[in-house]
Amino acid sequence: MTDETKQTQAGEKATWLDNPKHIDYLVWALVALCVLVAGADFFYVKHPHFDVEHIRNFYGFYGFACFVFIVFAGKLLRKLVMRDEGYYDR
Amino acid sequence: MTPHLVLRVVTKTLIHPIILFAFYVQFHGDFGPGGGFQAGILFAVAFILYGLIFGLDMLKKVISPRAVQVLMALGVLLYAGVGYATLWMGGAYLDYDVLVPNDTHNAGQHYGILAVELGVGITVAAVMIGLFYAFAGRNVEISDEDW
Amino acid sequence: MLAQISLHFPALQVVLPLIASPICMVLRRERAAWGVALVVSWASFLIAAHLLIQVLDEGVISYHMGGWPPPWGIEYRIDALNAFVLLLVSGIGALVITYAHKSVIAEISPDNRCRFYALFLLSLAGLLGVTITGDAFNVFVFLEIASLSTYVMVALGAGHDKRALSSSISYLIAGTIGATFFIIGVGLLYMATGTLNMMDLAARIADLGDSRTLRAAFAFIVVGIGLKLAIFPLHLWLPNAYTYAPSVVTSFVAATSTKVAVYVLMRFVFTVFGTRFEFQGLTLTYLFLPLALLGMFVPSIVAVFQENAKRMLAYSSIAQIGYMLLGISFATVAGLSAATIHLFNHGLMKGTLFMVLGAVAYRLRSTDIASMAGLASLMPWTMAAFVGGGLSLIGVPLTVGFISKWFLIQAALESGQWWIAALVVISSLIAAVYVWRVVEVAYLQPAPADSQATEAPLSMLIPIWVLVLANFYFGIHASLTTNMATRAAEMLLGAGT
Amino acid sequence: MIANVLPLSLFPALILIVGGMLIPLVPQSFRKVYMLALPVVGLLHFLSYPFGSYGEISLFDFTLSIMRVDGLSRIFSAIFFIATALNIIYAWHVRDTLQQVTSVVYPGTALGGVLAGDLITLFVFWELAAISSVFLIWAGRTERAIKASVRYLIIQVGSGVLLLGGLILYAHDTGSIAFDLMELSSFPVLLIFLAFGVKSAFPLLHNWVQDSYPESTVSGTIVLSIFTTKLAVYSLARGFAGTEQLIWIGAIMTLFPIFFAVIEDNLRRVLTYSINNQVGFMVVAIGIGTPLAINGAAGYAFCNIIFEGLLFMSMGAVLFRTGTIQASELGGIYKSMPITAFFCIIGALSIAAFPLFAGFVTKGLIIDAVSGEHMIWIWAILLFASAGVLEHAGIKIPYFAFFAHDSGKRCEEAPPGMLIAMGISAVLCIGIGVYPAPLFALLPFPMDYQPYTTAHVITQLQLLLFAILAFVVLIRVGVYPPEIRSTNLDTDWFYRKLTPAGLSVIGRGLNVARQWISASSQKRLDQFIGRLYRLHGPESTLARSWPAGHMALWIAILLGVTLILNYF
Repeated sequence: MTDETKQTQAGEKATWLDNPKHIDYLVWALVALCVLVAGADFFYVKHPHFDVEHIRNFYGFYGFACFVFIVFAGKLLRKLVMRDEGYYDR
Repeated sequence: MTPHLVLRVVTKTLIHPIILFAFYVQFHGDFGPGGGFQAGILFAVAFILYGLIFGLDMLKKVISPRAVQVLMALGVLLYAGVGYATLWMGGAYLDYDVLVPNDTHNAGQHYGILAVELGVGITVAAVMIGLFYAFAGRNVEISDEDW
Repeated sequence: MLAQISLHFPALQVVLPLIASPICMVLRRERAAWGVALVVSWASFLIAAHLLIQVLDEGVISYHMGGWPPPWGIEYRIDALNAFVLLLVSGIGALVITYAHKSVIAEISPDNRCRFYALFLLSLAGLLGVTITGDAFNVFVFLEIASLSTYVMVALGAGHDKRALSSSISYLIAGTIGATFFIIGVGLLYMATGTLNMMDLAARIADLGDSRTLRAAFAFIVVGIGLKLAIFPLHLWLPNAYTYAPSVVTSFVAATSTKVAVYVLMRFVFTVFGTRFEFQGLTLTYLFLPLALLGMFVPSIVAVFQENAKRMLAYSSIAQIGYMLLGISFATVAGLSAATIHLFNHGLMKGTLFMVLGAVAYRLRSTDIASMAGLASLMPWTMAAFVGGGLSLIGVPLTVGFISKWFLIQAALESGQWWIAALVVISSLIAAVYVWRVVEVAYLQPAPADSQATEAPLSMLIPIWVLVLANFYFGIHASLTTNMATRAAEMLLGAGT
Repeated sequence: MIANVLPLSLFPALILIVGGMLIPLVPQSFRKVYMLALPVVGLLHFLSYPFGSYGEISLFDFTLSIMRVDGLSRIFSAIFFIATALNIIYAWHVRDTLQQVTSVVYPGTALGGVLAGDLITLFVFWELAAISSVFLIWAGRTERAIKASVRYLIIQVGSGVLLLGGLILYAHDTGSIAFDLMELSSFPVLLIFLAFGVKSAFPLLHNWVQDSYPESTVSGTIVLSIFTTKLAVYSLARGFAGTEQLIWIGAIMTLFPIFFAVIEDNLRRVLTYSINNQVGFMVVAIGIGTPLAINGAAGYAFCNIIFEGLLFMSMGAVLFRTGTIQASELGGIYKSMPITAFFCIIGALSIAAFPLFAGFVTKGLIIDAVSGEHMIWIWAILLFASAGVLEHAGIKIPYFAFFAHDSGKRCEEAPPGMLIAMGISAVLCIGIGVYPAPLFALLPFPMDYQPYTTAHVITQLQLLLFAILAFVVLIRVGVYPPEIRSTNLDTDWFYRKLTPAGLSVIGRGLNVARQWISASSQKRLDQFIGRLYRLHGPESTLARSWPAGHMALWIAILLGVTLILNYF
């Protein structure tokens, strides 16, 4: 996603986000935030409804897994149901 | 001048008794057989006979189509008028008794029926003559393509 | 004084238009004749409204003609059912005559115009007379007065289209056969019972019980009236008569005359022949029901394919008769209420639609569907009224059509025949198809560039919209009509006891 | 009777319906102000009603209650008014009378449905909403839009027919037309349930949403996205709260759109899948049916209308300025439309339920209601679906439209009307997220609920941040599927392809079969109509003018039949 920023039109001022390095900063900031919220699990008392919630950072792992699953399932689904754009007009 | 002399003479002599008979039937209607309807027909017969023999134009001189139309209406008005009169005088519609109140011989009934029958007679006669006009005087308005 | 006169309203209801008719005949000025007709029609309407209120308050009104008590004299007998029909007939008459003036000038030749108003009033008097009278022979007389004047009114359409003449003749032949059958039936009744007063007949028939004479009388009367109300295979006179008659005549006749015939049918089948169903049962189940169902579908489909909007609505009317007959054939309170409600409601919707077509004919000189292209942009109010009436005809909620369908479906469910309920729904969908055809042409097609049509004159638009609003008003405040109808139905079914 | 008419004439929904119909009479220069006044006056007027039933009309043996104000109908009505006003502001630049009228009348009809106190009134507005909304799709004025509008109308009216059938049978069985809690155990109630199901887009009945909504205009789609499904949600909450089947139906509803949304290229269509998914959450809550859950459903519907609307608005603005809404053609738009991008992100954060945004405080109600009932599978599904929402609505929408690779497209910022509407929505999203007390006060049932507990905030952040992390990883690794213009088959295939084509003949190639069958079914249909025409057309036996003799014959036959019936 970063290598295409060169497309920026001539004469236009590059924005902060056009710099790939800045994107990397954002990614590291996200990682840091993740570590922070995962670590927070050690510092408060839970009152869970379900046993699985006792696992440290259960929500984090579950969110990550779900997301990956959705994307891969989507790729599979695309093989099944994708037709070209004018499919219904034929 | 015109042919059918016999027919014309016979017709002229017949018309009077026909009309007289019509009057008899008309005014005897409240007691004996007869009444406005039959009398009206008889009345009209006299005119129609005249029209048949002497021609439509002559008949129109005797009684104009417009007059026929007015008579048609007049008869009905007479009939309905009697009804209104009885209403006005405090009875039910066509309650003839109120026409001559307090009469032991039901005179009201006689007058009422006479008036009403007269209305019927006039209308029936006028309608019959009107029908005769309508058929005999009919111009062919419908072109062949319309059929 | 007014109280005094109001005692005689039952007589005046009929006699007022009857006496005004010859007055119109005598008048030479067409405008004056219209004025007389206008005043008299509205007066009739007011009288009918007064009678209805009186019946609701005080129960059955019995008026003795000439002061002779029944069964010797002629009795005018007004109960919940016929007071309701009187109101419909006189109301439609008043609105149609208000609307008529311009349409008559456009469609009827000058020397016939005064005559038209005379005939119109005569026909009104006849229809009101049929409805109000409690005497079986009197029904015949008034039926003939109404029919004869209608034949001539249909023939007046010849000024515009000569086919009106042949339609009129064919209507005359059919109507006369129907009337003859009817009078044969009444004759047979008289032979068996020696009376002509309906209540008296009912009492004596109940005493006599079953007999072949009565059965024959029943058959003749039912078939005779069936022709007048255009039950499905006996409808052949109707499409031509409605199509070629002047618009005003069609609007009036379509909204009233078959309705009055339906009333007479109900009156004879239930009041006169009683509710023990010695005679009616088989006829209702094996004749009326199948004919009603056929009538709901075949003419509807025919209507879909018609090229002329007036003719299309004529076929639609036959289909609507099917609904009423269906209600009657159940012979339950629900069924008869449904028939009575639809009788009233259909008068409203068909009155609206035919009057709209009259306005269209006034501007376009044609009622061909094709000629109505783009008319919505040229005559927006007129076509909006058509849509309103059309929605009602289809049976969309908030319109009277919905109330009718609802009651019919309830009646069908109540008699345990859910498939009939389904058929009612399906047949209304066919109505949607033919209404849509007109709407599509008027709204979605472009108007021809050279079209000169403009909005209909106000004198036509106002009565049309009064009816459109009535379609919605009685669709929302349905209790007004439904209470009446239910009362009438209970009265019909309880009369024999 | 006067007493009946009076409240009817002041009925709040009629302010929108009648007021909307009068729009064409108002000159364009005053029109916007007039339009905006309608929902504002309507809302103020509505709020003046105390709880109770109004406008009782007796119809047949039943008493209709045109308007019922209670906690449940109040919150839905309030948000309907607010949404109507927002849409009017958003569409400030539109001068198309058709759209102006329908974007006021249609919300009015939906509002009428929400306020309906009985099934007949509900049905009336149900159909009116179907009919009035179709004009919005029509307003797209493309051939596709007109075709889609017909399909939409068939389905919507079909739902109405189900409702009508159900209510007639129901009234017949029970003698009641009350629109209250129903027991899903008899056929009539099942019909009503299905009618609600079609309109709230139950799984397999859902596809009309994707089929029709994106075909409307820029502002039309937004109006559409709000009212129809929410009216259905309200109806379910009113009639079927606590119906267990709904829990699973809702769970499935939250799941399946996720996968379709991932691969969909048209971003407005992605949002239509998101509607299904969001309604799924509400349906689950209704299925649970406890006061907490119903509060969750109503509150979530309230907020969803705002943030889903905000997302639709931002996508509408992009479509309006760039002329496309395909993810594959967009990207880098933030440079041209920074404010729109900002509002879109707020909408995205809200729908993903980040703390401090509207989604968080209300979705928490639903999740808590589920875990309170100890339904672990439903709970897991809803969490999964939350990750899914984040994927398609929270990330995909803003990322592919405004960021991703720069498409090189440059355009103006959205017009002021759109910006103001989006701005107000964004403020509401944050406002409710930060200070939810007023919304909670508006909920149907009183409750004591604290959305901002440590556990709530931490777990939610864990879920969302790690999901975002997954997204970043997948993008960096290059596994994330690229956006491709395509048509993705959904259940609409069944009625758009399979039904027209007829059943395929085994052994033939699908395509050959399709052509052969569609040709022959066309022929058969033509034949059928031809036969009807021969029998019923103007020159046919049934429609010809017959001489009077035939009539006489028929009379004779009928008399014969009647006599025979009578004599035997």
